Amino acid sequence: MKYSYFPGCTLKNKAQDLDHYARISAEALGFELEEISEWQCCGGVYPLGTDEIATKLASVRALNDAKEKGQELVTLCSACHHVIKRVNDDMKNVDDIRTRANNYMALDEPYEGETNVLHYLEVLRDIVGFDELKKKVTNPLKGKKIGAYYGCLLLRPGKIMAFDDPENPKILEDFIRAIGAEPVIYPYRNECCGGYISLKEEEMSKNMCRKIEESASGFGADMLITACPLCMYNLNKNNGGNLPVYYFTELLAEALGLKEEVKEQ
Amino acid sequence: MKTEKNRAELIKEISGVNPLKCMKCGKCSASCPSYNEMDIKPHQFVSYVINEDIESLVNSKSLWKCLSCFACVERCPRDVKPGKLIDAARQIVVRERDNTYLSPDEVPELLDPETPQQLLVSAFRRYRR
Amino acid sequence: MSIEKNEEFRPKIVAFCCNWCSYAGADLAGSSRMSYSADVKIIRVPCSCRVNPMFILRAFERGADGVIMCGCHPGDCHYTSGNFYARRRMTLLFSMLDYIGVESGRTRVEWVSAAEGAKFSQTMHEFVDKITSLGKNVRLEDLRCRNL
Amino acid sequence: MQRIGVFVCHCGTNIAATVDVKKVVEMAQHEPGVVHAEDYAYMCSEAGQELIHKAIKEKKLTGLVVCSCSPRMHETTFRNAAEKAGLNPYMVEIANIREHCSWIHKDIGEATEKAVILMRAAIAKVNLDAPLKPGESKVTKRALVIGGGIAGIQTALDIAEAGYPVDIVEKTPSIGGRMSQLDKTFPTLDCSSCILTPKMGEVNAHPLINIYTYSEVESVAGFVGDFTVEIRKKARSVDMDKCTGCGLCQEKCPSKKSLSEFNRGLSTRSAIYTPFAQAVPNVPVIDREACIKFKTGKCGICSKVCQAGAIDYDQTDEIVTEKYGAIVVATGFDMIKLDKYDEYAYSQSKDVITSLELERIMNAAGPTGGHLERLSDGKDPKEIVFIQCVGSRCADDRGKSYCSKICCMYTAKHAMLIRDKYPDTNVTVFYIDVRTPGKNFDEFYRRAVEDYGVNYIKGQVGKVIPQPNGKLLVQGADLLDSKQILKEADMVVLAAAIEPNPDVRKIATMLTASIDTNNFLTEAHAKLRPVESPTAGIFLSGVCQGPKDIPETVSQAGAAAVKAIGLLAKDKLLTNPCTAHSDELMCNGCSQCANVCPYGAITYEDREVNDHGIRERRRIAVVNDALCQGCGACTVTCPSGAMDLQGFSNRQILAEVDAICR
Amino acid sequence: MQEFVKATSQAGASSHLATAGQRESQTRVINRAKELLADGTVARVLGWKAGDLPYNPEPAYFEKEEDFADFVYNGFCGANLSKYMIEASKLEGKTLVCLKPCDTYSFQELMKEHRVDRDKAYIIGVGCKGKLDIEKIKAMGIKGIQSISGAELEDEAETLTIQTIYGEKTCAYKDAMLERCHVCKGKDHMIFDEIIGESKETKDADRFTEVEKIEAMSPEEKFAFFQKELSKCIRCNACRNVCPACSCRKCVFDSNKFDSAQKANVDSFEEKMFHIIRAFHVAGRCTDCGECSRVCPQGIPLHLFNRKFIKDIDELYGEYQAGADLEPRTPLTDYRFEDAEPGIVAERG
Repeated sequence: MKYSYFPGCTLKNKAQDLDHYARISAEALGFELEEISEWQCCGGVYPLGTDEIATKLASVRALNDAKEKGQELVTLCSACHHVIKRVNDDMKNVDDIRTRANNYMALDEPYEGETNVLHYLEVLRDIVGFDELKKKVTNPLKGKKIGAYYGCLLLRPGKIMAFDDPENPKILEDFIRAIGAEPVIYPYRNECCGGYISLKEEEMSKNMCRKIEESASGFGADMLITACPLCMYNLNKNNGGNLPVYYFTELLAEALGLKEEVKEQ
Repeated sequence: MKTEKNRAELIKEISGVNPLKCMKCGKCSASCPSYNEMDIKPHQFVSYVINEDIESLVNSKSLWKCLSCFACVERCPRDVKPGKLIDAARQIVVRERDNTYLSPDEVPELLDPETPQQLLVSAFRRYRR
Repeated sequence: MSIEKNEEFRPKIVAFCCNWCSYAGADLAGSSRMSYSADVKIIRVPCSCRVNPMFILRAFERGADGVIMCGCHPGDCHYTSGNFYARRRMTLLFSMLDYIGVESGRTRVEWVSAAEGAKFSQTMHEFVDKITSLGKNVRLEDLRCRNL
Repeated sequence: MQRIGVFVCHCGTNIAATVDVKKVVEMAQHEPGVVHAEDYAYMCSEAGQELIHKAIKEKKLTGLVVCSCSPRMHETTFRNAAEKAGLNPYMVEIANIREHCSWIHKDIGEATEKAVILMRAAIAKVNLDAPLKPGESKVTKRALVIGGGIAGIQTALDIAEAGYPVDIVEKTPSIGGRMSQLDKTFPTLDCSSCILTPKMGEVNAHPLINIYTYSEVESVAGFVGDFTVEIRKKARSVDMDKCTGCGLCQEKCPSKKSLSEFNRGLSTRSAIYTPFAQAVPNVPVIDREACIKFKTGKCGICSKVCQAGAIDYDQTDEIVTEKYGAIVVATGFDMIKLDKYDEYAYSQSKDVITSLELERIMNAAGPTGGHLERLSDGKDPKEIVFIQCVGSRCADDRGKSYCSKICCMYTAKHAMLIRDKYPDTNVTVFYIDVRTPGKNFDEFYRRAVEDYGVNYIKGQVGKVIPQPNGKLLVQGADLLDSKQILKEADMVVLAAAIEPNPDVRKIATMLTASIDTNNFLTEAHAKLRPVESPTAGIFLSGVCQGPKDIPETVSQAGAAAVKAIGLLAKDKLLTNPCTAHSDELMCNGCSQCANVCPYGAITYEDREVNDHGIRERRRIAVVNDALCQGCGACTVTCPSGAMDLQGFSNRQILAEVDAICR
Repeated sequence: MQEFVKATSQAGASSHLATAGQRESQTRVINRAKELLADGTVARVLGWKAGDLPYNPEPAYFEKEEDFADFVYNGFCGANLSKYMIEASKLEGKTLVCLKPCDTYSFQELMKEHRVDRDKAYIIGVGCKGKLDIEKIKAMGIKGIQSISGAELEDEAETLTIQTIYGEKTCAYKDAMLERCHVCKGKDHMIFDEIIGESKETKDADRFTEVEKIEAMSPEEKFAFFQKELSKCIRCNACRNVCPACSCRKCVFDSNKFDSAQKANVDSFEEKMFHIIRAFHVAGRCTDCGECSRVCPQGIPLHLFNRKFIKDIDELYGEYQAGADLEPRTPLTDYRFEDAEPGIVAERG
């Protein structure tokens, strides 16, 4: 199975390893990520204004590229996923945005939300299947107690993201079980880490991250995983020191016994 | 003309929100992780728009404290979603004025070696036109 | 050569309304003072399924410019299923009229409940606007029937 | 040719301010058949009706057109007036020049022109009117009540007291409904079962009341006065006549792991069970899903211990067919599922419960023996938080758009009872509005605040956060103090919205009773006929019509009973004469009309006809006047036009079309 | 020219053999009919008898042995006999009726509507290889026709040989076929007591092509098209009289119940209303037997109305073939909650 793949800015720069882990794991699990040619940055945040068109076009381009290839579009970074999924929803359901965006794009055939957008985790859950994943794990992360940190962007707004129960999600916990570790459920896993606010309001973000980490360690977690590079940055930066934060693809590669391979590259 | 009425209408248009649907339950303020940092609280945004006091809104601290975490959007029982109103007010500021909340000059000192691109990109989107 | 007087076009519009929902919805529009054009004249029928295609063609024959039928929402019919039959009949009839070249905008079906006075008024507004923009029905009127 | 009188009503200024009534009268004079036309300030008044009476007599009128308000308002008034003057009431047509004209138009010229056209259409119709005579149908003097909660119980008792036999159909093994699950009732705080149990006993003992528990309505046919209902008596596996209710079977039953429905899943019960101690009838049922005998074939302990020999594993469902004149729906409510509200951690913590669960916990016969405790660890809660409006008043599809009405009061009750019994437990209520309209209701709520020190905070809760130490952190807003509050609680109680019993949609479909988007049954008139369904012979009792507390439910139950009694007291009913009829000379006998008739009113018979001298046997459609409701579906299906509808005939409607398009 | 003559003479030779075939098929029907008459199984036979011209056989009853001298069954026997069974059902005893595959749909539809009595019918399913349209032959410039061969049931020849006063002419069988045979429903009889003769599937076109062509026109073009066609209508009622579905004892257009009793046509609307209602009344019941178009003396393609309804019904409510079964509900006496709204007409554009 071949998917169009939108890696996003951070995973192509600061966090290249995380992208490599994702690709090499995908290969091992029997699917291929074909990077979209000439993709542009999604913008990091979804433009909420109903009259914002230009800022949505990068997503539309990626979506249309996948459509033309007849592929589904896979994202890895939570922020990219959030933006692209919501823009796609607009293109499907909001007449005004669809019309105006298509006017800008002047495509041969208008884009009307045909592409299916999947997060990497959704591919693991719905296509590969966590049971299958479990079978392929060669290096189970036994004994590790992992807190899943979801953040905001994957889950909300629940109706559009349709990713998991926005108030009581379980996909990352299922993932953690599949790679042989023990999930720790704690209530702050879907609270905000501060996001972009950490640039100018360091204190705010610090407070938020502290709450998350206290809650997770309180329930017995000895590490966190996340699907968002920015969350990972914020949590790491504001870490009291004893709760490491990993990107989920790194643990995935480790469980599949592929981590060293990437490091060697 | 930039009357308060026009600006209130503009906020409603950009956000797509009908503030009259609000029943003042306060679930937004109860959910907001930035609540304590805000001078105008999330549930109050609605009445500022209804009362057409946009000037106070655009000068509020709250504008720059909203995280766009969508907790209020997810939980609002009345389909009002104050987070969208806040963003629309922010749009009015960054579209109307030159003085945006983040200038490129101040960026270097905010950076550290680990800063992900995503952080800059997102902040620029929210703080500038 | 035109024998039409050069005055503002006022369409003739016949509205068939079922007694239980739409006629009551029109009553509610009235008691809520939600105005719509006086060009609309309502005929009360017990159910939308009482509307015979003959009635609609007859209206056009006699010079109506538009015909609209209103009934209870599907599933809410006072007679449980009348509007379902009406829906199929009207769909086929309208399709046929469209097929022989009568503008599809001249016919319409709208489901209006007894509580939807606003919807009734809004629908009539839209329909009158539509018919006004289409102009006089010259394709179906039987000229012999004029000024009877 | 008819002799038609036209009467134009001013309706004070309601019509006359926008329609030139004199002009309408003048135009009427020129219409074919019109021999009399006049206007009057209020046609519906005594004096107005007197004018009609006089004109009918003096001018020998054969038809009337009244230009006035909607026929839905006064058609009956004018028909009665005509009848009093000796004119067939179906020779009256109304031109609706108020709701459809004067009230919606401003321009006098335009409104007058339209009024004239509407009048012409009515005249054209009355010209083709024929006198109609209503038929008669019988009334079966027996009522059916669907649902055995307090609403159904009260309705049944009231009807039976008036001397008519009543059957109650209840889905669960016992009557009693939601009220039997409650601990205390507001605003008097009397014990729910203390006031309900005697009523249950009374129903059980009443010679005119027959109770079908563990039964459901299977099908409904017929119409007002003459319904035929099939009732499915589900296999109880226990012989009702033999069982003595000793309870030994339940005690000895080895399968005890099923969740108790009565205790909202907070305790377990045996596979053979009565839902609660005071159940009526006091006869257990076997839950075949849970029963070891049914699952494996081995066991049969209950049968061995039963000295009465009442256990019958071979029992099957039984269908009972009964005739009824009236049907009362009293299907009640349940709480909504909370799976879409997990910000309140209902599925994540055992100490987050619904109000109905709290009722069971507070109840002496409940899962904790009436001791208030945390379900997670059995400890006494010291801080309890109540959250109001969970799923009520929602604009999105997570919850319900309406106010559930009872939550404010029962929460005040709970808060008060807890503070009374456990004075060192603090109670906080997060509310949006406190709604207490009702006798002694606000006083009750104030007592909770003033006498019992319940802490009411105006603001909703955003999230309930389970803590590692087992406590619950409640993050809410205090809108009056402009604070975000973080409160540590031991227990959180959610006032979940109530919704009509989900089965009601199925029942409404069988009854052809209308139902709204929230699944509440619609009343015939929101203000003036609140306990009747628009479908004749169907009455509404209790929460199936809309949220209600117990006193309201009981009074509505009584009102529904009175309406049912009013129907049962009649010996016969007049039927709507506007029915379909087929012309035997034109009917093809093709059966298409029967296919679309929703009432099964059309049958066929082979009949000798004389078609212009040709005598032959033909298959002819015959309409049963008592069954026909006059929708007209058959008339359009009939290709030859043999089928026509009295009062709305093809020629009449065409005449109206012609008059309008003229 | 030389070649042409040669070709025609060859065709003429083979047509001679075919005449024997025709006799054989026709003879089998006749023999069987006589047998059934003789043993009292049937009281009469409904078939076709030769007309005054080689190409205009007409429906007829045969009650006696000698009547069969005129009995024919060949490519010109297009007439659908099922409607005659309405009256035949009222007569004493059984009637033997010859039905082609497509006619059996009409018969079943009439059964469904209780218009014909199955017990009063003995159905011989006659074979069919496509029926001929004399108008098409004439349109090829073939005039003064004296006899035609190749039109017989069992003949596999693809060519018709026509003796005219101007000499022998030929044309391909296919080119002379009725429009409806190009969109044949199939060679199977839906209902029969016995079958005599082979049938051939002749479908080589899609029946909705013409409808789609019209649907694609602008409103003005559509209006002009139907105006042109329908203005030819002389309201002779041939279409109504021949239609097996149009079998009302009294047609609405003759009835005072709708104030619609026939008037002379002055305006084009009259025809439109007539033809729309005619098609509407048979919508969901029309088997697309094509008789209306076949008998129209003005050559109006009346099937275009019926096919439009059939196409809409197929698209909106699921594929439906009237007369294919005996289920009592037709598309217009049935519904589903999720049916399309009438607004779909405007949306489709």
